Amino acid sequence: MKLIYFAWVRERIGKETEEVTLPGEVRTVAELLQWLRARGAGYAAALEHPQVIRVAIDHEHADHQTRLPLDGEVALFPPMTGG
Amino acid sequence: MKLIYFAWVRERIGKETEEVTLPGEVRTVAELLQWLRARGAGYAAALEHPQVIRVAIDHEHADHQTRLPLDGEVALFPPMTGG
Amino acid sequence: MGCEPHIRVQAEDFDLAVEIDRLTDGRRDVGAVVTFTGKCRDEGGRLAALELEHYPGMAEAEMTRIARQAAERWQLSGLTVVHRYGKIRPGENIVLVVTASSHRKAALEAADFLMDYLKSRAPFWKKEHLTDAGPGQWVEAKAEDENALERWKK
Amino acid sequence: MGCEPHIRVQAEDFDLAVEIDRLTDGRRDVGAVVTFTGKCRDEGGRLAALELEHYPGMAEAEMTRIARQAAERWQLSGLTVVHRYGKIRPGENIVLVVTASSHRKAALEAADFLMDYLKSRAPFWKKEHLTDAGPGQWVEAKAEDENALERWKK
Repeated sequence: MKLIYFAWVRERIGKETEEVTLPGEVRTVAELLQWLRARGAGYAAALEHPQVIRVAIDHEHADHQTRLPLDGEVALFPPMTGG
Repeated sequence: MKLIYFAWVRERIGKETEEVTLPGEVRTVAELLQWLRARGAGYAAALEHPQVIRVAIDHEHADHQTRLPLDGEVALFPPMTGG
Repeated sequence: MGCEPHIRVQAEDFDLAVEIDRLTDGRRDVGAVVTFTGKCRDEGGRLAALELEHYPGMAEAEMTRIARQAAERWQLSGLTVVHRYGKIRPGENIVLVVTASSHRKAALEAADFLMDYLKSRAPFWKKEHLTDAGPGQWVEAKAEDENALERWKK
Repeated sequence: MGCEPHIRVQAEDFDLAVEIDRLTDGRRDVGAVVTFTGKCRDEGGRLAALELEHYPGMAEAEMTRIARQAAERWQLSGLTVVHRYGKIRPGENIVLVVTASSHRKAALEAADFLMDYLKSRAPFWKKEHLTDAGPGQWVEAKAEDENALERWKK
């Protein structure tokens, strides 16, 4: 699965994008965030308050209860400030 | 007093503006409209439904209960359709 | 207080880009600019033109009163209202409102307010010229336009 | 149904007059054109620039979804949304919305709706560059912007 990060999520994790292979028990967005937090200090800092993290799956907004697709692009980012 | 007419009020009365000397008992806008209706067929047609006539005194909107000024410009016109 | 509005009543067309520049050039505090342009429609081909009559003197005075109300009610850095008169053909411009503010809601609401009041309070009247019959009826005021003012009375 | 929106995400500035012409040229059924321009403010001299990051691909997709919602909800004859990214200095343009309709309320409400949704749903993020300290904080989303969406959920 491709992960892509934006704004301060990207800065804290220290990379723009990465490919990951998820263990079988990581099935929802919430479980993905929890799993990522254990990957290092940058991830822990970026995802310290998971409830503020916004998620898109294949370019569409998704909530934390959404089931992850088998493959595709999952984006993590802070609340948007466009316009 | 100067009277000035616009749109179909002007067309029905058949003039754009006129000077009138009002009798002493014509003190309000409503009394002016009533007095004008008796001046001829054009006036009667223009002011047939006095409640729809809008009035401005010296370039400011006024209602039918407003007292007329001793001198000045009183305008009569249909509801506005600008914008 | 509020900004001093730019008010114009004219026969000729206006240039929207020029009017925006007037409110924003050299400024670094403007976050939102809203423009409303009212145009002449052909009503499905029925209309050849609208002829706009106005009350010179009062038109400018009333537009200024309406604009000052907006400038007192919303925090605007600039405000322009231009209204044309004379014969205007389908596709041509009739009226322009430009509002500038640091915040988007002020600019949007003020433009909405200005258009509602211009429609029912500015002394302009539209006469239709028909494609197949020459001068026609005066456009009738709509009750919904008068009712729209109620929204702002609070 | 509704009209097909024009959506663009670009680094370069836009020309508002060109965008209006695109929606109105040769048309005789447009009675109202509203534009909303969002601009970079200097926040009282504190800000040297905003840097806008975006999610390529999703930005266009989400802006298209928002615009289609507007085109279904209001009767619009045309609709354009342009959002810039990259470094933008005070006084420069960030975002443009243009709505065209036969009626003024549709054009005004649709522009208001589009700006509310673009603020909270389009994947753009603003980082401040300070006059005296270089790159600073990411702009925080405001609860009032999220709350503004509630207005439209009826």
